[in-house]
Amino acid sequence: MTRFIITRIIQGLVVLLAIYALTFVLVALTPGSPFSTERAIRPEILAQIEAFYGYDRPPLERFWTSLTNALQGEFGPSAVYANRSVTDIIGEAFPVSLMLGSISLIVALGIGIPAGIVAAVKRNTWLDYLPMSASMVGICLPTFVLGPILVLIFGIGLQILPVSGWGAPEFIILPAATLGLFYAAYFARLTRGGMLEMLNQDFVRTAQAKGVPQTTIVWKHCLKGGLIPAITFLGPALAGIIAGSFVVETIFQIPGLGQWFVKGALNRDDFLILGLTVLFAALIVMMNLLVDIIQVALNPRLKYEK
Amino acid sequence: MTARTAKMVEGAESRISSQPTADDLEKGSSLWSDAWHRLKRNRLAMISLFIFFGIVLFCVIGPFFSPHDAQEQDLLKGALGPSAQHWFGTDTLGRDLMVRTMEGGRISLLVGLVATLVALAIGVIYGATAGYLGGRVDAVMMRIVDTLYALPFTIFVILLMVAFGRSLWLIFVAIGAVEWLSMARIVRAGVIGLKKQEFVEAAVSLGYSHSRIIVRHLIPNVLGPVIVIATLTVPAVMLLEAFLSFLGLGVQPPNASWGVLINEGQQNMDIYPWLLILPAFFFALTLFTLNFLGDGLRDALDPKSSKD
Amino acid sequence: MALLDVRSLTTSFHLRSGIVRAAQSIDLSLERGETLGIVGESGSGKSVTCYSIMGLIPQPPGRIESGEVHFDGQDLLKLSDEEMRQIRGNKISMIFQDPMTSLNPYLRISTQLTEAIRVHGDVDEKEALNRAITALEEVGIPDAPKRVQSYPHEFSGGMRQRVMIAMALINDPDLLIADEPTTALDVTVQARVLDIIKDRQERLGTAVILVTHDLGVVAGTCDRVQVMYAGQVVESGDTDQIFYDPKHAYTRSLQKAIPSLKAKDEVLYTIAGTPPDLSKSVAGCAFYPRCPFPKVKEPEGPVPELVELPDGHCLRECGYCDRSQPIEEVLAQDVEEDVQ
Amino acid sequence: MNSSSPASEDEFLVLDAVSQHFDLGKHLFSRASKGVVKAVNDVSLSISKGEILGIVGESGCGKTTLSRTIMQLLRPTSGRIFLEGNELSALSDADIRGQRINFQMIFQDPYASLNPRLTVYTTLCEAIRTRHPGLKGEALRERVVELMRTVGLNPAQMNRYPHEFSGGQRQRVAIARALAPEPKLVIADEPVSALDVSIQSQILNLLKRLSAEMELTMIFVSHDLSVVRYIADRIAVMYRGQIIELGSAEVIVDDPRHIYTKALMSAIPLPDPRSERERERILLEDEPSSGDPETGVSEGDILEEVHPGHFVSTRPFDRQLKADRT
Repeated sequence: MTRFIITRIIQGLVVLLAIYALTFVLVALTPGSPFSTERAIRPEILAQIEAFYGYDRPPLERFWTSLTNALQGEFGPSAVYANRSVTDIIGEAFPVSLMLGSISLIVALGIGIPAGIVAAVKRNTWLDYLPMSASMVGICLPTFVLGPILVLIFGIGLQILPVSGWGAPEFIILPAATLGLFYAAYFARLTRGGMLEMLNQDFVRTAQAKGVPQTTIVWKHCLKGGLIPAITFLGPALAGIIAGSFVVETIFQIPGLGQWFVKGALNRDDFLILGLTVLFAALIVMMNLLVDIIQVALNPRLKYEK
Repeated sequence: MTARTAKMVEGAESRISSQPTADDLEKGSSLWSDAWHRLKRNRLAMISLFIFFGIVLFCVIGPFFSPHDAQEQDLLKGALGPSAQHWFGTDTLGRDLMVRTMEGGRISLLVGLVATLVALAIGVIYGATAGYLGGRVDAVMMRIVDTLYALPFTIFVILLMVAFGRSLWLIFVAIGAVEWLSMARIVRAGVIGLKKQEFVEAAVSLGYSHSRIIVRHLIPNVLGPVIVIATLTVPAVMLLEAFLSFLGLGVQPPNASWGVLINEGQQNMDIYPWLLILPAFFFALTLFTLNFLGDGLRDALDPKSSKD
Repeated sequence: MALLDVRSLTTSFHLRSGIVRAAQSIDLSLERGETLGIVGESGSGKSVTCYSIMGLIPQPPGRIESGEVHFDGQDLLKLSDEEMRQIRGNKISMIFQDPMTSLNPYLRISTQLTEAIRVHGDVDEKEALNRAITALEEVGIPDAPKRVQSYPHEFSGGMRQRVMIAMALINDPDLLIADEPTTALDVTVQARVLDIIKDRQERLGTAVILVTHDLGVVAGTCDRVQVMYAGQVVESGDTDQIFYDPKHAYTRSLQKAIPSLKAKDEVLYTIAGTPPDLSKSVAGCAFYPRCPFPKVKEPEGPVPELVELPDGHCLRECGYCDRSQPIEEVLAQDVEEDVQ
Repeated sequence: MNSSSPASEDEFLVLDAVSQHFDLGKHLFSRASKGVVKAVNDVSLSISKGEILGIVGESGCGKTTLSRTIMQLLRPTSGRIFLEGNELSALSDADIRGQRINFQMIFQDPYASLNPRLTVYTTLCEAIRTRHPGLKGEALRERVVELMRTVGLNPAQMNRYPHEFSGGQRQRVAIARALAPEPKLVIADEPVSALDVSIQSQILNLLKRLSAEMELTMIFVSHDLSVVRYIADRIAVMYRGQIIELGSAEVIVDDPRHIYTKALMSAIPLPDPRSERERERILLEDEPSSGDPETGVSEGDILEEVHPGHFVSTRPFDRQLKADRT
């Protein structure tokens, strides 16, 4: 088990390194430099600026410098927002995004998993049809559709929640709902599928034959196995919530990492893109590691093999 | 019907159509025609199929019958609500929203179709190779897929769009290159399952060539799940395209996709809500019908795997 | 009074493709300590009968249409779900065909065994565990105090079936229903498992219903036998009656159609055709289309009642064929005859 | 002691010290081998033309692996296989393909052994053309009709798909497909164990009749000794990848010599209550449960001929007689 975790951590680090390199290459391949797009600047000044940011060195050397800096937590200056280092920006915006992301994930799990369990246990009743129809609607309403609609209803129509901004608790409700509900729909469907598969297993019949009450069958016999599909989806869900935050932070004007990433991408802010990509990738890799560990812990058969 | 009930009535079920009836040559019913019959009985899936075709016709043929042009601007008529002349109203530049929704739909559907085909081609070839060769090759190939699965792909698509410019072709390829992963997994699982089936071994024992085994015995049997996953990939692809376009990283003006329209609509939704609601409605409806159709196809093509 | 007395139990499955009448008007009775064998092919309704008694028919699509199941003076079909739950695993237990899937792979054997005790009695964890260990020892699992903490996948198929038996008998039930308990096992393992069931039964005085398709298993273990075909009981009697004096055309044909180690003559007879489709109603006699005896008249009307002969032998006596000839003379010896 | 190999070179089918070992791979870190499963270990046999050889054994004894090895679906790890003097094990994969029409297999599961997307007619046509590539039109059709009649199927149903048939009928289709290339050797791997008892006898009699009429040589693999005894001329008993006893069907059943064969025999339930009550059971100790896959029956001298044609393994047997009750 420890060996398994160590192997996975090493694998994760290799993946992160690869992502860093790939992002670096993609950014370097982009024609021009971050500074050429703006107003006409005299060539010698441009060269000065480029030298300041290290753009006159050979690519391999630049990669090495940026990598060693990154390992020390220093992602370099923002090329577009002068006087701000990428690390500053992350330090400022990350708590905002972390708050939004974790509340969204809690919304997704807190609604999706119970709904999926209920739907599976009460299969073919209205307690199944209702949440499943809702989740089908949810899957067809991605963040950039759901967000504006929620704003239209609660912000502009009913005027009970703020349309945009950040700071007080009421600001977080609409964005977190926008981000979370879409994934709640996914978790509900996955949980229902997983639980149904468990409930159809022969060992459930054995438990019934023993006289075990239905609630115990659900909680004790089926939950562990039934949650596996949902847990496996945690990694992709986190990746999705990060991507979704780009949209949600734009819609609701939230000063989080997502907005910075979009600005960076649109303005070719190389260091910012690189830093944020690596941060996002690290979060996802960590989540996948956690998922792997939970899976092994839940399934005695895997535990036995590892 | 649950798996357990199936087991209990198994003898009876399998015999239902087994009684010899007439002496003259009987017509068999293939699994495909059986699946089609099952699909026809699924009301939700059939309604979805009709609505989807309706939307496709609306978008593809619609613009030819409209008196308006998607690019034709008239600032004086900027952002009028739905009227007899402009059924969907006009946008802030005075363009007819109905034609724009149709043409946006063309692009969204085109992206959905082409990127799915790209994903299908990569996924089927990759998955079939891994599954058919098996052993170490398979282990390595699937490890790669697992690793890729764990990557923040949307971010890479964004980076690709930034690095190589925002052309429609790049959207096809970039999205296709992301969405092939689940396809590859499903095809591989299908091929491996089939390889263990005795009828494939029987084909080997009869000395059939590799190509014959692949073409006649493997592909037709793995086609069902591939059709299902392809149907479900189309909405996923459309979602990703709309997402990019919404962020301004996808389809570029003067072209529009539903994602672009939703973005434009959302900017002025407090004043001109129809600009958001109408394109969003068509977009969501399309995803809806495709998802229901995919579920229906899964139940029809593989009745045993159906979840309820 | 009999421990179990089932009267005209009818169970069907309402499927989209039609109503499958899986068990039709089943009668059976069982005394304390007795072993009853239910023999039949797949789809004959033998498992459905047991699941109906246990109240484990998934409803829908299953439905118990009519009948009574008197167990120890109560009609089980009239009990509430909660009352039925208290009987299951306590008064009536069941073991299943596939030991590989019947145990929960996510839970330790100890959890699964102690659970069986604790849902039916106020027993503390420690005592329950001790009883679980004893139960494992009684079915011959070596090193039980240690093995009780294992997960099911650490046991072989035969060992898992022993665990299932231990679990089923842990509350000392009055009735054990064993649904094809050895079908998935190798013959040498099967012999051991059957021995264990017999041994436990003798010591605890449990009545057993043994469901199987294997006439050999029945011959060695059962006091009485009930033969089922197409959802109906066609014949029942004590084991010697069924084996040495079979009366129904199906029982007689079946015995000639199974190869035996002891049979010296080299002839294996065949029963033409396939069992009927249970979603179609049958007139007269379900076995009629395959019956090897000369047909006397067309079957019509309801299926004849099961009639008890003076010696306790029960039979669904029909007059559609002439059964005066010995079975050997009428049975097909070759396959071609069943084609047209 | 008359010790000789039961294989002789001039027979129809000869297995000479055939083994099939599966490597379990290596550990990730230590690179140490996880072990080798000796599914078939050093099996020598010969079968004469027109004979039916039964192979019995319990699950995991290697009987299915052996039949797949003879079929060249798995190439043997070591040893040689001759069919009519032609060394199959030495042929390249491509050459084997040309030879496959001479040996065919009937599989266990009639629900999985037919391609669900092809009609019976298409399935049989494909198989017939392996022997007669030029055959088409009416002649091909006639051959299909003939084959279907031979196995007791109604030719009017040739355009049906497998799922429209019952299990027994499907097994008949599978038999017809195996016969279509006019093979000399047919290997039937548990062909009746997935079928209901009343259908089993139909298929057993069909196979027996076909082998007599067509002078087929057949290897009949089953876990059920009663079934094998009914159909086979000779029986080989397999245990842990090796043949431990070989002889005529009567001799194996009536006068088994190996302790394992005796135990196997005594465990088979007889459909006869009186003899069931009287018989004594030979019980063996349980197999070592979590055994190292490498421990098979230990190597040693092979088979000893106790009577003409009756061979018994002389290798030490690793399971003890169970002491307690009979």
